[in-house]
Amino acid sequence: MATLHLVNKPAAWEGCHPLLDAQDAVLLIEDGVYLAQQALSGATFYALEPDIRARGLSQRIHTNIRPASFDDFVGLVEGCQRVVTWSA
Amino acid sequence: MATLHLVNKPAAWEGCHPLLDAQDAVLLIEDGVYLAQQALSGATFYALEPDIRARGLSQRIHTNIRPASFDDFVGLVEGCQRVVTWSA
Amino acid sequence: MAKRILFLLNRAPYGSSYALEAIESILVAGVFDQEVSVLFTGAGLYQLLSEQDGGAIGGRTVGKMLGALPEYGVTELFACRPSAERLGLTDANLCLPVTWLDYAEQRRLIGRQDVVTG
Amino acid sequence: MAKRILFLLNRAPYGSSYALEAIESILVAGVFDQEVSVLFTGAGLYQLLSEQDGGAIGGRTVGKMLGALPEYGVTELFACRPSAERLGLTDANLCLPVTWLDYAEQRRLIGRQDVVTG
Amino acid sequence: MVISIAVHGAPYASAGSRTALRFAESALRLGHRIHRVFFYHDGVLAAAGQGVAPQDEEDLHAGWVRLGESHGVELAVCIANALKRGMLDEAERDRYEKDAATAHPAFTIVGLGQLIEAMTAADRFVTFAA
Amino acid sequence: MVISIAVHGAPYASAGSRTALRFAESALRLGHRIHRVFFYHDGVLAAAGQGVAPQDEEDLHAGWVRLGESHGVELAVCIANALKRGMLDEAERDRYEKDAATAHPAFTIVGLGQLIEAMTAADRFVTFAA
Repeated sequence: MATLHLVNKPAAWEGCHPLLDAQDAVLLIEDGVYLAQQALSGATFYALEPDIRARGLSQRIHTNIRPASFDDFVGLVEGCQRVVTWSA
Repeated sequence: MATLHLVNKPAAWEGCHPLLDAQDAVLLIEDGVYLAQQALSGATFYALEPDIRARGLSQRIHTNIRPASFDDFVGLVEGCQRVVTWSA
Repeated sequence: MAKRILFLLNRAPYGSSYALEAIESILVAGVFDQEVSVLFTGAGLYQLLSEQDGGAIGGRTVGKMLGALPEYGVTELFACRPSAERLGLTDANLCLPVTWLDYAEQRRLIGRQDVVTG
Repeated sequence: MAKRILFLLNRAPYGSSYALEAIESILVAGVFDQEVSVLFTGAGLYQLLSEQDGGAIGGRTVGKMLGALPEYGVTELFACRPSAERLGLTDANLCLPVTWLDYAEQRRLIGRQDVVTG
Repeated sequence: MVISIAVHGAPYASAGSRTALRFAESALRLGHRIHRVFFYHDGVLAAAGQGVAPQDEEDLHAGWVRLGESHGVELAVCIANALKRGMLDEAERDRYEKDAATAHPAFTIVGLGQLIEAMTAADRFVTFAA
Repeated sequence: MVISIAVHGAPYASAGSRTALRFAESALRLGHRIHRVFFYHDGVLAAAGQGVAPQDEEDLHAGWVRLGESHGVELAVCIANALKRGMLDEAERDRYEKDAATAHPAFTIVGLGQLIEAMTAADRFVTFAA
């Protein structure tokens, strides 16, 4: 993984999407997990599991997006070269 | 004027626009004044003058949008039946 | 003299405390015998999603708080149909029954109010 | 060991203090002899509009603060060309010279960094 | 005209607190009455009495205090929103056994009933969003 | 791995402060080191020592204090952003002749140089936006 992108609200996707590299990962957090209801493309996608559960989205997550725990989040940070945070 | 709509950021326009009545007024304030760079339709439009000047937009305001002072803002509130505030 | 007060809720429930705090003010408006109605629109519709669990992130559950509205005398719950279509939400996804309004009906609802706030 | 640090600025200048406070941190990064670059994108491009006057709302002028960047050793100023086209902005509207980047160039810029922040 | 105002955003993080203050000043100058300014959500942070404004920026907190003290405008802070954000007057400081009152005495800490009363007692209710 | 963290949003108004705290706790549990948590913008409000958390919500401030006191993590608050928002430690209280220190002593008030040092001294710098 080259860059890990954090997306914390749906409006942040517009800025993030054009700058994704195929080797990047995107972690949807907080209100960003609403984006996980649709197929997303351009990178590997994860969504923070506690944020999914809080919002009642467990049954609505698209199959191309993997749920991630906070431990997974730490692993993604370790596995990347840098973290880019997107917010609107 | 029936309703005065306050719009304080561009993203709030999406929610406001479909609910405008022809007799309504819209006052663009704060970052909402960036919307005044284009023609807007559906109501009578004003934009708060100090917010325009701060942002360097004086030469970029569309002719169908009238600059308003804070005194004008008070007059708009007096002239309407209710104020609806839009934010994203 | 009771006033007609509309609360316009357009924010998602957990990204900030706005939704939760707005609901607290609606409950109080109900207690104070005003003619209260609520309009859920845009991302505010997510406040109505069933199976929410605020405990997963250490807080209260917004959908459950909304469930208390009728006990507080707030029974006029409206929701924006075009927003729901955009978000892919139907009655079956919601934890509370709402009355769906198109844009013209929402304009009339606003036109009847003394106060509109968020 | 100097690090390559990219500040990604995507917020309009006066709706909140974010832009102003972010610029304060960039100035300090310049003083600390890091390899600093700045990328203006989305509504962040409005920070570069000429003829700003923060005094009109009782505050500092963001465009003027950005003008101090070169004195602090921050000379790598990039801006997103597609954003500018969407907002109808060209060099003639800006108070500082910037290097325009398309999306592929921005991806390469990010790929060279040790740290990216806002 | 009698006006009530709600302020939802924090000073600095939101422009709304300043816009609301300017609006209130204009309304008073034009002869209207401000029944109450109700600070809600992060708006309660306008009461922070320990703030030190930057020299080259307007002191918004001082502006609100002036509005309260010179014009007799009621500055009402929502108690629930204030407590969790660390805004306490002397009574709440004593009740919760904290070290210090953090809200300036020009602001009064009140229950949510005062928000509803602010709506019913005024001709217009204007919300300044975050 | 050595991690530095920036927190930009206020507790309550933003979910970012809680997400950052959970992330930091996981990182420590997994054996990583947190070099510094730097609170910037409204993030500085996490230091508010007078806050009274609602009974049915997690006390986020207490969580940060625990991270600082039990795990020795440096909780650094940007001085410029803190002063204007009324977050003062005892030294700043004395300097500005205010009534009270408002920041909990688990937090240290520092200059912006510490933000840059947080970036250069860590393997990863993670920003939690508002």
